[in-house]
Amino acid sequence: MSETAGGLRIRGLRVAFDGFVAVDGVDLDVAPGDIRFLIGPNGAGKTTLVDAVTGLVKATGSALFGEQELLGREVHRIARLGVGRTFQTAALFEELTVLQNLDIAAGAGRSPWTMLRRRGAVPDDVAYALETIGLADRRDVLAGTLAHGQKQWLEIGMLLVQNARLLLLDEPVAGMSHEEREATGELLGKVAGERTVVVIEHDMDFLRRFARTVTVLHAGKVLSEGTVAQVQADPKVQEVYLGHATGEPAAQGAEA
Amino acid sequence: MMLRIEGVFAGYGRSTVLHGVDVTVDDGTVTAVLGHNGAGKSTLLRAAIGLLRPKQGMVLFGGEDVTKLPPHVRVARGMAYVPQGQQCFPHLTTAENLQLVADGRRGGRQAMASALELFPALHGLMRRRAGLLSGGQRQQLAIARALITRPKLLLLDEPTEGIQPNVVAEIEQAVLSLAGVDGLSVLLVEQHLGFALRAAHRYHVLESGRVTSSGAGGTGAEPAVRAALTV
Amino acid sequence: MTVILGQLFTGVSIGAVLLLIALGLALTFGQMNVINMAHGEFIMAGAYTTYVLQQTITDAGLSLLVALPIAFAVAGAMGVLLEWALIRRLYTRPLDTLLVTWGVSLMLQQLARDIFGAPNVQTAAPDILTESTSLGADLSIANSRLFILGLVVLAVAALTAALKFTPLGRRIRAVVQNRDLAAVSGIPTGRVDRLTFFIGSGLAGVAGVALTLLGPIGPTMGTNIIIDAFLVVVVGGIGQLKGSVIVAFVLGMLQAMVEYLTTLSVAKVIVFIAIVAFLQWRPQGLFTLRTRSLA
Amino acid sequence: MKALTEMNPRLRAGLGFGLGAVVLFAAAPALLTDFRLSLLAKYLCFAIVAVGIGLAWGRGGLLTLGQGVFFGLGGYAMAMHLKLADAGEGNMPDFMELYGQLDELPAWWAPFANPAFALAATVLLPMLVAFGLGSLVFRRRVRGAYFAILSQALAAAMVILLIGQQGTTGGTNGLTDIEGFFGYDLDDPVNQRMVYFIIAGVLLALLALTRQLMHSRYGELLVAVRDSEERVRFLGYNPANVKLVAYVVAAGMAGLAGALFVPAVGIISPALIGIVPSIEFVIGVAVGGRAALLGPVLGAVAVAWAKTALSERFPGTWTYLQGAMFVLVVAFLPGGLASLWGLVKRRREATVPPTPPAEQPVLVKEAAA
Amino acid sequence: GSKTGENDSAGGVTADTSGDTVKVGLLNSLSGTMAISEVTVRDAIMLAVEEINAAGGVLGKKIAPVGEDGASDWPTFAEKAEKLIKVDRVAAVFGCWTSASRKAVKPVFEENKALLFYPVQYEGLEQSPYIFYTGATTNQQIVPGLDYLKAQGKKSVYLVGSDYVFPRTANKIIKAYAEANGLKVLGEDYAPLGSTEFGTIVNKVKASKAEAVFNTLNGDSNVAFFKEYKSAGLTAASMPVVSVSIAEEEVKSIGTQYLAGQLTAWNYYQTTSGAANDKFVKAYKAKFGADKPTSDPMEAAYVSVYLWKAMVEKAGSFDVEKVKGAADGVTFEAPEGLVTIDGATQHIHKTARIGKIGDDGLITEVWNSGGPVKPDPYLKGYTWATGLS
Ligand SMILES: Nc1ncnc2c1ncn2[C@@H]1O[C@H](COP(=O)(O)OP(=O)(O)OP(=O)(O)O)[C@@H](O)[C@H]1O
Ligand SMILES: Nc1ncnc2c1ncn2[C@@H]1O[C@H](COP(=O)(O)OP(=O)(O)OP(=O)(O)O)[C@@H](O)[C@H]1O
Ligand SMILES: NC(N)=O
Ligand SMILES: [Mg+2]
Ligand SMILES: [Mg+2]
Repeated sequence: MSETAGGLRIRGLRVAFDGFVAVDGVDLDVAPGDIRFLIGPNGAGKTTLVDAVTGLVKATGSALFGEQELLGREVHRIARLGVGRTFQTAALFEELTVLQNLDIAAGAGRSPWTMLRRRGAVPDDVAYALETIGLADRRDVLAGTLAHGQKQWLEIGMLLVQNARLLLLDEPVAGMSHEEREATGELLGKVAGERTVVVIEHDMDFLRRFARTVTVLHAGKVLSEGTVAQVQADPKVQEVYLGHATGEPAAQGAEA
Repeated sequence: MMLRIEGVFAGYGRSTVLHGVDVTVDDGTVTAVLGHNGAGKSTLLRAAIGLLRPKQGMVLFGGEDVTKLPPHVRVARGMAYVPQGQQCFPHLTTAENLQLVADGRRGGRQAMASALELFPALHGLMRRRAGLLSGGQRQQLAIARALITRPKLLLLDEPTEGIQPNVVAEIEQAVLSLAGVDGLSVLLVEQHLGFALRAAHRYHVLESGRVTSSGAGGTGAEPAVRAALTV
Repeated sequence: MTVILGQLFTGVSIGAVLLLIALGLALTFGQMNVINMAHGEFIMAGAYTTYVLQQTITDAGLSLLVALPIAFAVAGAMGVLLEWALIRRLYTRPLDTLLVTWGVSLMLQQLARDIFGAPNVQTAAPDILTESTSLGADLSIANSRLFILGLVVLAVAALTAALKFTPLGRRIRAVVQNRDLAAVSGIPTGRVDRLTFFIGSGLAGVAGVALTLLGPIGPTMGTNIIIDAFLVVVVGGIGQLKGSVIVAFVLGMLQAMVEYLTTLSVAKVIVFIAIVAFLQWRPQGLFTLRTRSLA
Repeated sequence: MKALTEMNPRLRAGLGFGLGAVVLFAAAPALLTDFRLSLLAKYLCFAIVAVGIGLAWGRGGLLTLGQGVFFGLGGYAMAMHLKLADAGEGNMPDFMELYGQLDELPAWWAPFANPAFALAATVLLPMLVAFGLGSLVFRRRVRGAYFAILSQALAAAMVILLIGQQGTTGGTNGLTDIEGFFGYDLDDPVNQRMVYFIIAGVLLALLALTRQLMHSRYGELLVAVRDSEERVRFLGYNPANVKLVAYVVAAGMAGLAGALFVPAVGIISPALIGIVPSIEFVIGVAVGGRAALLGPVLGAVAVAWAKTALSERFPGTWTYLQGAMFVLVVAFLPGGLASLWGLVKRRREATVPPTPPAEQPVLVKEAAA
Repeated sequence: GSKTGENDSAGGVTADTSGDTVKVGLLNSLSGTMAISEVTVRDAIMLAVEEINAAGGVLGKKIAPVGEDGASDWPTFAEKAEKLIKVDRVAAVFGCWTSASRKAVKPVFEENKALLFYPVQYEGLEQSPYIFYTGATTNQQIVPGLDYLKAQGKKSVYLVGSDYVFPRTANKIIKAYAEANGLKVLGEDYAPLGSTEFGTIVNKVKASKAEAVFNTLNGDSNVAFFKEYKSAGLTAASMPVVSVSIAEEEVKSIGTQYLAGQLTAWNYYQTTSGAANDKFVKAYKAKFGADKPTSDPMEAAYVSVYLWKAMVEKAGSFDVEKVKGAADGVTFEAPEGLVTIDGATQHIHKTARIGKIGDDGLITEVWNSGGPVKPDPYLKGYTWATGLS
């Protein structure tokens, strides 16, 4: 595995379900090391776009990660190319402990021989991730018994140890408190650079703090793209997404 | 007193999550429950609706002890609940998800129509199966479903999670107006302090299953709440 | 040519029997995820109901007609009892229902043996149902088979309508898909479970009445065909009534055709291979409902 | 006892194996008559099957209702060799001449005359079949109830196939009247004991192997696949392969068990590999405790022993008791007999003044099937 | 049981006859698919045991029956046989129905030098030194059945049977017979034991236009077969069926509306005349109910207990070898008529009978062999049968 971050280059991506077109010819370039935020109304096609890139749904067009075409490959092969994702509703191994969840995430490349032996010490990257996500003291607790927010943290932790170089995060801070969002955002800042990060989020406050570039999706198409300021000022974006609330933009504004 | 939770201990299996929680919701008011991840907020709502039997303590609804009643009876009496995590009946269509609740209810059809008014985005999705909706669409469906029962008390667990900003604003408006006009009482769990405090008449901060501070709502309460949350 | 037509009808009628047995499973297994191995013994209960009724109502035709609703009620009641005593504790671990109901089925077989004796019992069929309708030269089809075909068509129509268009149908489906959410949506989940199980088991009772026209009535009559019926539901797509309908007839037809060319054993093995091959193509059965969840 | 629970797990496991060895190799042969010891040998064969099911089902969530097939493959492979050896060089087994009217040995029988081939086949043949079926089925994501019903149908199909080929497989009779075991006369009680010791030894060895697998990283991954197959895929694993390993290992164990069953009991027949025995294997595992290492062994022996004991004492009504046992244990004791120990311990703890509950370890959620 | 006693297997286990009773084993399926037939056999054995005890027992000892359930599972039969021999140390075992179960227990009896009395008609081609066969072998049932068809002028048959050793072997014999006797076999089909779907097989039978059907189906399958047969418009007049495994009990459960006029081949019917049978039928109905019919396997089982008693008394000992030694020529005035043990084959001389099923469900004899037929399990006396064994 080379350690250089690749960029993501999507061309003409199209996903249709029984006649309903959820993603309708999207072109998207994310530069290596960028933190790209993907926003847009509910049902705009954001999650579907990530699903397509990670092999969960069939799509046409092209999605290149570095030199590699992702479309048409099996899910686990895409993951092995260094593409990691989280889910809008947490998906963990509920009957395994926090530590075991992380250890598994770290291990897709392990040799059969290693697999057949028991884990000795806690691997360094796992220990580091445990600290980072603040679950070090709960490492032997079953993941199924974590609170909603804690599960999201664990998912991010799994991406870290998975050594993914393209991170696709679907609403990673949903359900988190303000402080935890801050911490998560800072974490994202740290891991970007050697990794490319795409974040789907509705929390505009969070977006303002941590986005480098923003793409707005609407009805399966790219509606707008640019810096945070450019996008926020775009009347089309205000129309379909932000709302015309004068002053602070709706709920999230209060926390700024 | 719409809802009164008294000295409730509750948890899962052998572990106890709530340690003697007292929370009340007055008629026609909004009470917010705030707290960190894992504090036990969702557990509290599950105990209130009856998905979780308290190990100790009581739940009173409209002055009556409902602690031992199953959830559907509590719903029949006027409670409604929107769980966390955009839950739906995945293989039923959007319309069926709503119709299910309207079935056999007097004025069900009309209640369905007025709940839909709040979420116009759902109109175009009525024939799609709910399991195929986007996260935000599902969340809107979940709130609409709860409103169809025309509840006296609404238990909302992070209702704005995953919803686009302009719709969040609408939900906020709706909660405020329903509480104001229709006399609906609301127990609201919310991470967005702004929304929560603007809507709430009272708030409680929950920490490790215990109420550590309470007070009157309103944006003015924010510094006190922040202080309570960071300790 | 007449042979081929005869075999076609044999295929259809094998399919009808399969479907009649699978119909109850389509509810209890297809909708509720309960792998009820005692379903065969509910069929047996329906058959014995017919037998018991004939002790008092000696007119074969009348007793058969009376047996249909009564067997429905008897088997349904047994189902409700099973649901109430055991199954409701097992909704969180559906595969365990298979093991528990297996134990129940052993006990019910022994019970039948103790009540009615180990040997098979006999019921009389009305003469018209033991005869056949001639369709020209050498082709004739059994009236009993036609009767069962009619019964199946009726049952399927009624069940489809009930599931698709009535509040009860919505409730049944909702409870399986998300039990907690159903409860907090005001649905009495326990009652819906029991009612669903009542109908599903009751259909087994009806199948039992029909089977008295075709085969033995004895303590082990339920065990032979039950696996085939589960296969029908699985291959049709769990939760998909129309899938079960199509698959029952296709499997019946395949069985009849292959058996004609080879032997019963070879036909069964070939049908099995066809099923594995089919699931390669459609792993979740003929009709599937996808969701976006990862579960 | 408290000390035991706090002991280093490896030491505890070592002690456990020591204890098991003493029971199987010293206590049982000393206390039991030859007849009862031969029954125990049979139960231990079932226990070997159960260890594999514990891995595939208890850990991997693969409810395999067709283990009889693999048991049968191993059993037939062994029995074919022993029948050929009994018949002697160049002769055909008795039943073939009688019912098959064959003039010469069918080609697919011939290699089993070679002891090395036959021995290897007892394990490799079931593994191969499991590999073939598993690759097809797991890759296409057939799982849960689908897999359970399909594996059950496999058992039914295999039985029909065997029964239909009476001339070459012995049909419903199966292969009976096996007299020798690699030159040892099976009528001799001393040799029967030897067979028992071999079976007990194999069981202990497989338990050690399985324990290693369960505690390895692979073991954790297997549980992960059981919980959320799709999620594992997104981490870069192919869950089909993970399941396949458990399925193939379980098949190998069942094959070995079938092979050892033949000298222990002297017969292999379709009645031993169909739907009923296959379900009984699984029920044994459920009764003992599917997720624990020793649960399946205890359960398999307990269920088989109960069947013998109950049917001897109550020949007319024993099926009630057997059915009731299945129902009660599976419905009301989901962790199986192995969880009784935990329940007792908990009860005792409950009488101790409660420590602040927040600090208590969170209880393991019931193993979902 | 004591350990030394149980372990003494090399020279065979000696029966425990130390007390004032002698134990015998009853090995039948009380559960599973075969219970349907085997329970009636157990009842008949119990009747004989009670009668013998009431009359003073055997050699002054009362018979104490020990029952075990074979559970329709052949390996279980083997386990239970071993238990009866080694733990209970019974003097003889009565039971088994299917040939498969007999094949499973055969080595157990041979290894332990213990006695089994097997009461069901079977396919022949077998002779174990430790088994007495009290049901018909092929030349006492199947061959007479074929002779009868031939005498009726039938030129072609269709063979339908259950898929196991008895029907397959029987059909092999039938085909050999047919070839030598100008009878055409137009088809041969098997259904697994317990199978109840006969649509296709009946279609094939019908399409073959055979003049008769020879039916070796066992158990439940018969019910489904005959219901289908009638539905297809086939009758005893147009295409008669000769069955060798349906007796009065099965007739009762299939229903006379499906069976009237069809033929069976047996050695005994409830209607067989004679004082011995009147007494047997009366005793049986008194004990088990007036609606319970007696049948050939039940009668053979009942007879086997009396034959064993006679052998023991002739030998003056329960010792297996002595009992065997005394067997030849032992006779019994059985319900089916006089039976005699043939010591060489350990089968018995039996009268062959063809019966027709009446509207009342009873079977009436339409032909008999005129006297007991000497058992010939390997069909050595038939030239067409050379090469079969
Ligand atoms: N399998 C499917 N079949 C049919 N329609 C689907 C399917 N999957 C998604 N859709 C539809 O595609 C559209 C896009 O969904 P998607 O989940 O990508 O939205 P999103 O942008 O992630 O929204 P949110 O912000 O609410 O999560 C939605 O209207 C959804 O209902
Ligand atoms: N099903 C469960 N089984 C066992 N423990 C659970 C279960 N659900 C929650 N818990 C535990 O209960 C505690 C409180 O969880 P709860 O979901 O009530 O928190 P919360 O305050 O709603 O958090 P969040 O803001 O993340 O939603 C957590 O520590 C969690 O680990
Ligand atoms: N011998 C028989 N009928 O199996
Ligand atoms: Mg989304
Ligand atoms: Mg929560």
